Amino acid sequence: MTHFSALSLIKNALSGQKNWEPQWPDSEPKAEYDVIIVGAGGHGLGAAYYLAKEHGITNVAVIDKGWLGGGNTGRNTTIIRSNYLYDESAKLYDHALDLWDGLSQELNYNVMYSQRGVLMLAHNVHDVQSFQRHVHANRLNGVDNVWLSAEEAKEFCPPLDISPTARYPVVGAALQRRAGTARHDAVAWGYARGAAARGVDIIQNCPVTAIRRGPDGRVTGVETAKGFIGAKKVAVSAAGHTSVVMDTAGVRMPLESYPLQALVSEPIKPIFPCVVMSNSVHAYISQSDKGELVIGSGTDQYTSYSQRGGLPLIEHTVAAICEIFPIFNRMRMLRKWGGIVDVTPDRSAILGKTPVPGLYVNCGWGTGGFKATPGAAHTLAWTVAKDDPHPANAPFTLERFSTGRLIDEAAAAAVAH
Amino acid sequence: MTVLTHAFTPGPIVASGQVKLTLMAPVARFSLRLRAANIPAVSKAIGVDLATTVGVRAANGTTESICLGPDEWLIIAKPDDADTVTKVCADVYASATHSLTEVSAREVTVRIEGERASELLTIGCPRDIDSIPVGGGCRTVIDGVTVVLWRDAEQSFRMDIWRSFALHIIDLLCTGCKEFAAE
Amino acid sequence: MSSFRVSGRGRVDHTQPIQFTFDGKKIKGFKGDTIASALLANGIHLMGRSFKYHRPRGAVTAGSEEPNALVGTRRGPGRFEPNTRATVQEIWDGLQVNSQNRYPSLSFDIGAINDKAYMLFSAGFYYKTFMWPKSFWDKVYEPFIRAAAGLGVSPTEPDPDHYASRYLHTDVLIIGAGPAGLAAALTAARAGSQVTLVDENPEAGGSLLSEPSAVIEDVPAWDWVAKTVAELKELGVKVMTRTTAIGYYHQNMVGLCEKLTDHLASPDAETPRERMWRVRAKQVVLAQGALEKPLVFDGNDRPGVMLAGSAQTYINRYGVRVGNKAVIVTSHDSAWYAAFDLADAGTTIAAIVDTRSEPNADLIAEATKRGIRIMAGHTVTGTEGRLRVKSVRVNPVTGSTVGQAEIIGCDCLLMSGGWTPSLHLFSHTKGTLKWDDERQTFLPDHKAEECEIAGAGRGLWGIEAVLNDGAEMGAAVAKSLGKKAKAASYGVANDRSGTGVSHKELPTDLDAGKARAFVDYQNDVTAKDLRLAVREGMRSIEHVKRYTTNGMATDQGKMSNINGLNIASDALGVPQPKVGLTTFRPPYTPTTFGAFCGYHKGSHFEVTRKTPIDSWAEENGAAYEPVSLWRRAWYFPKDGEDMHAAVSRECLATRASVGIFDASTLGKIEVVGPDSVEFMNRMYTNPWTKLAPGRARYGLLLGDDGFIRDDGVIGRLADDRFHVTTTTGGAARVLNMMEDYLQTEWPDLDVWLTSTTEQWATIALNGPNARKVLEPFVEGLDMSDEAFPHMSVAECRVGGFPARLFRISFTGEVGFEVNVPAHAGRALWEMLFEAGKKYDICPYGTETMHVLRAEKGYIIVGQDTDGTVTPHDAGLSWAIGKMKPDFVGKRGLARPDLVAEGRKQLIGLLTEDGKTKLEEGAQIVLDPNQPKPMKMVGHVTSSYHSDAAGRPIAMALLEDGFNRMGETIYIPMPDRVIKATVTGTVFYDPEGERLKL
Amino acid sequence: MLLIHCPYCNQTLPELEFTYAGEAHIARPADPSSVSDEEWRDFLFIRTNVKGPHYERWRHFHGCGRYFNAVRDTVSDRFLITYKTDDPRPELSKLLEKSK
Repeated sequence: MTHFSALSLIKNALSGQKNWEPQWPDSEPKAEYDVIIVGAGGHGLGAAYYLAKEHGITNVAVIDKGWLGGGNTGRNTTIIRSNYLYDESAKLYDHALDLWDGLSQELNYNVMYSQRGVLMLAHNVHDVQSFQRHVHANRLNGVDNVWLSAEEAKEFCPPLDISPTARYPVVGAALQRRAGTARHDAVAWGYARGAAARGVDIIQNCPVTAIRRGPDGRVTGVETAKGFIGAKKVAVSAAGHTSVVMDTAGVRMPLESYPLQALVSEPIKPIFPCVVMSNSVHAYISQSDKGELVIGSGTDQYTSYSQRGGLPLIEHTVAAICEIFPIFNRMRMLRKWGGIVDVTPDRSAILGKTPVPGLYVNCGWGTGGFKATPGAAHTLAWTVAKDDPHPANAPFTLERFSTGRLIDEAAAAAVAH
Repeated sequence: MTVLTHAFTPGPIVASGQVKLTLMAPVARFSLRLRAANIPAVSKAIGVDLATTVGVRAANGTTESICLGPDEWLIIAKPDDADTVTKVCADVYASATHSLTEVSAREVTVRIEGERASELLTIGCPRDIDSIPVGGGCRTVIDGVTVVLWRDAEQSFRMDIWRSFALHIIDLLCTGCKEFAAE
Repeated sequence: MSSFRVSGRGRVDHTQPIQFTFDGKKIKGFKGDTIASALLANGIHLMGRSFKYHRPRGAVTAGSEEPNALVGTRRGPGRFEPNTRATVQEIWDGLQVNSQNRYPSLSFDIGAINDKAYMLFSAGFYYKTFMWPKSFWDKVYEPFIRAAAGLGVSPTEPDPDHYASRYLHTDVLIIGAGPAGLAAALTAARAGSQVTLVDENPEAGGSLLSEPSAVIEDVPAWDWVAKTVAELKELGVKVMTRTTAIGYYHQNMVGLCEKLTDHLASPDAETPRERMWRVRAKQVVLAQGALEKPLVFDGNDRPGVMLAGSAQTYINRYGVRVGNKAVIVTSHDSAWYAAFDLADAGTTIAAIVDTRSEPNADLIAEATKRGIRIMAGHTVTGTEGRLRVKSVRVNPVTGSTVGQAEIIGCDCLLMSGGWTPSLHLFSHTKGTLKWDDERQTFLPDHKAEECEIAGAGRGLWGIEAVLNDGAEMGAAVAKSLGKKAKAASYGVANDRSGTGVSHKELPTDLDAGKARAFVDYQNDVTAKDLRLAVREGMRSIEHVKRYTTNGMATDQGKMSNINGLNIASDALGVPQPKVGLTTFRPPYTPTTFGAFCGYHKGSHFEVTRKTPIDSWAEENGAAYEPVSLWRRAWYFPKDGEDMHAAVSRECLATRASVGIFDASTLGKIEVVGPDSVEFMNRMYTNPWTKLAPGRARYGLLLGDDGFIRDDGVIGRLADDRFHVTTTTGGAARVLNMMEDYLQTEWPDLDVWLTSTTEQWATIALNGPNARKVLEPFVEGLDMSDEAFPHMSVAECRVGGFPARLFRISFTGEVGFEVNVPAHAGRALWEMLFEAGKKYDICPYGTETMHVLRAEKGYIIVGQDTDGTVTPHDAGLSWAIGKMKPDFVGKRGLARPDLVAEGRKQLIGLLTEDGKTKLEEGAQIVLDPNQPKPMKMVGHVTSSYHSDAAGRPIAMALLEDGFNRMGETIYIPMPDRVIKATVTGTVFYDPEGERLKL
Repeated sequence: MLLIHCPYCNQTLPELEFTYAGEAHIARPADPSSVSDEEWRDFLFIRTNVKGPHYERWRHFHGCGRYFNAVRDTVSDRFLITYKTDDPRPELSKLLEKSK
């Protein structure tokens, strides 16, 4: 693997850029692996990377039905934060945040993690109560999150309209300064490059059609478009398609897949210094390094794998952004796109073992998957390697849906973006 | 243009050559719910043949009905006749069970008429207005708000709007009138 | 005017001069000009700077696909927008135009230093560096990168314009009013279909506007367009210009954005700037034509290098010659015609360079007739010129050998790499494309919607072919609507049909590694970048695109995608379809946010619901708080009072005498029918069978997971009629849930539900004198304690209005809630207020209501519960009908975690110092000295200063709270730790003495 | 924005009049007390989340107010059929046959 550095850039520039190597090879499957990971998004590739790096398990394949990083990894609004309410969530997301910090150096790949701060706007008394609860819980959990008055919020984010006559006036905000954004594609590519360098096979354009189990019920491998591939362990990390894949192993999931839309404006010079989220009006916004305003919308009302999404929701989202930032009304939308998010009943992920020996699952991240990437990847690798969960993902079991021990971020009035 | 308030005083709201909006006088209004088997008995009691097709209206004098759902009708009567409607329904309740609930004050009604009345509705109604026949009606949505729309003539509609949403919707319709006038 | 304007030529109005400014300089044009055509008429090609290298750029197109000529446009205060395409924006007197992404000026831009270091800034360079030292990313590198990127600047003021929207239902929607669209519209309309025809341009005609010499059915093309549009209007076709079809959504819903005022010097104030149309069409015809491809060669981006078809448009539509001396470089016949039109208008054509060795003989004859030098089998390998192209380097090509270069002087270079069908909207539908090897392009394959593609979109070329195809498709959609339709057959004279070949980057005799051959102009992506991406392992076009940003500029790849694909395919050594095509995403062209917002701006962003009594509160100076969509009176401050003072006064007055409160927002549901009691038994936790008519009861609603969803007082009016109240925010949700169970699970029950929330205005009177105020107005009811005890309901008359009167209390005082028809709400309120004056009646708002209920330990669902709280947790086990076989939530309540010991339970908290008011949301710990992360055992849900208790009070959810009565717990705040004692939740009148009359 | 046929109104109408109501044919156990925690979990939470024809419920919220059932292909979002709540569950093979 070529080490990336300013020096290597200059050297290659002088030689006409002809000497760069592929960042990862496009592998053909072997007959058998120690671990197969289904889904080559940031989570799956990252898990492979950590399996190789931290657990010495390198006979690993990551298999995807399409191109690596082509699912939600490449379709989200790149927000990273950990100011969740429940201890379980805060712990897992903060574990991720710790890994984000330094990920560029770890991977020798600039993922452009930008700690621009995430501001969550409160518009009414109920929001204040709920966000104050976050702020207090985060503080005692060691997660940075502070309460700002409307004026302080405006100072932090000057385009914000804090006039009290607004339909949704800003009455305060919770700010996590460590939070921010990263370059989504780079995360997938960086992990892919790192994993491949440690011997992991990345097999693209190879749909997994079934998980196979032996007579003892244990996983034996996967059927794919390129034939059967044996595996001692299989981890499914297929986001919106998890239900479909898990069903082939006879595991039915508490998941529903919804279309989620996002959009960007035309690029403009720097105007927006942070990330702003408003749960009350269902919109969030930041500005990318390229200068586009990156705007996230809610999910459409019906389950779907079509990645199309409707116009009314986009209209509402844009109206919500312009309600909070009236100066953007004359900006133009450049493009909007859809992803498929897998949502659990309590809006928290499922990450751990399954009733099938040797089968692991990582899913249900809803709209929050990107920010969790290194944390999910790291704890999934741990869980697979040790056949036992990491403390950070231990509460995120499948069993909680029978016992009722939910981690209900949704019910706690924080839409888990 | 009249500035309408939550007092909802009946009278003209806006009138242009193209569309006229008028807040109508209050009526007695009932939500009537019953199963198919009891339609004849209740129809007989109130003197209006309740239609069994959604969107179809029937009237007898000043008492009107519109079928809003498979077991749901809206009954409109003169305010003075409200007690009568209640009584005749109560009288057949034992043999023809149903639910009659007065909702006279729940909604206000706006008359929308003029050569571009149906076009005005398209600023907020996703439903194809042309699909509503003259003499028919429907419960539908305008700008996210449920309303009952009565088409009385090609270019004359009544719209029943829940009170707390009414000013919002009427204001939207007024905006549309201004757009028309500016064309 | 300038020598570049050809007098009498084009469709601009030469009699109507218009003046605007470009970077402060006055520029003259004509009505009908775009910014670009007017600038070109003045000999100005330099219009912008590129994104990364800040290279000087001019208009490369004459349409909405323009990647280079992006400018800021302004119409006075608040009316500024960046990145406007100069090739689209029409000029009007007073329009202010500014160039972008340059400092200090367009002709001298410091940012162009990047261009010198271009070898460093190869594709993906930023992934490989800027990592050391770590802290520099946020503070140094990223701000630098951001400042360099971004094109124009943001608006800084709120937009004073307004926007509109409409729904439109039509039989046939035809997108594109060029020859195919016009013919389709005519055919479908003549067959009796209701047709809507839209075009993004200011007028219909499409490519015909650039082809004035064509003759259709013996009528000159422009006359044919006029005649056809007139007939369409006659037939009732809705013809919409300046209207862009931005997106093609499910089941033939197409979004259109109509621009109404951007071309006007003084628009009417009531006219919206733009209008979004959501069109539902039974059939759609996509007649969007084709887009010309640039050729990819070193220096193909200098100002003066332009698409040949666009140059043809400038001369024919705008009467503007784009230069005095042109070189043409082409791989397609179409560019020859542009050369002929320009030559005929007086521009010297220095050479036609055709990459093909044997171009069409007729074209050669035509060129020869005009004395134009023909260089067949040649290529272009470079250009020179700093702010404008001044020469072209041309070489012969034999096989793969590039011969000796020749430098040809010029002031413009017109190129054509052939044409790409415009299938963006088709792509939105998820219709599939198939690669056409002969035409070297993707064509529509499987359709996912009820639509037809007509004309150049299907790869057809030439006016006659396109007209006839349009007519065929018009007939096809009419037939599918059940109409009898016949496609006319058109004959076209002076047609300009032709063919061409497709290229990756053009061959060169120079070092390809140093060539600046641009594929994506705006994003400065070169052929070399694409090849580098492939070399680094990017194997799908999606990866190549993301790694290089090819196709991600504001033209959304209209200029670059197909060239990018050809080059990537060559680099990978696999055919184009195997590399894939990136998905086109809505909107078709960048679309104003305001148009998406439509009417939903300011107070109309969302409805604000107001009660019938709201106007009284407003007149009496209420402060408001939003509660779901409602605004509710929060408190009624008297002169100089803050919230704390006002609430304290309101609480004291209510407990001392009487307070009046508007409770109209409470949800109300009428439950009627013989099975209503059975229904209530199944929905609510409480037992209802034994509740007598005339009595009321607190009802608790769970989800089937066992957690609290809603609550409210429920009165039984008759054996088969209940008046159910819900929380304000829960009204719609509860009714929906009830309907769901009723219709889906228990359709056999004879019971019906009606929302009566807005039928009734609800006035609550509370306090020891409440009855005295109310009683004089009540007719037909004995209000004595015996006849009408606490938790009673009766139908009677109050103040002359029919009423439903409840004797209930959410304050712990004697309380009544009077429901009267909504229109009577304010009148009755005023009567009661007037009559109450002798008892110092006090109007109070939601804050006082919250304090008074908290003093009594009554919960607010959503504040003291959060979707994870069971009745037992909330201390409401008494509200569960334990003998009932089932109710919603009963089974959920029996799940292991819900019956576990030590759950969080609702308790009271008193701060130890008796003075400190806890913060709502504050977290509770047992050991304040533990390190972080701390073990938290609960949080404060409600906290108020209580005058009745003479101290602050609070409620909290606390682990194992019921077993911790009297224990001390700790609330660590940022600056200190607060100690508090666990108590019950009733802080005032625990025996309920005050409820008695 | 979808077009949805309401089987009670017998009209095909814009999605904005409707609300989605989750997977269809998940009956609430007749005697909830007798089912296991796992069975209750299945009723509450487990969903097929199928990629393809999906049996689901909608409510004509702003119209007749009725809940009804539908089969919609979650890949194309196209409805194969909508039917009344008390109609039997239509057989998929027949629907697919018909839609061809």
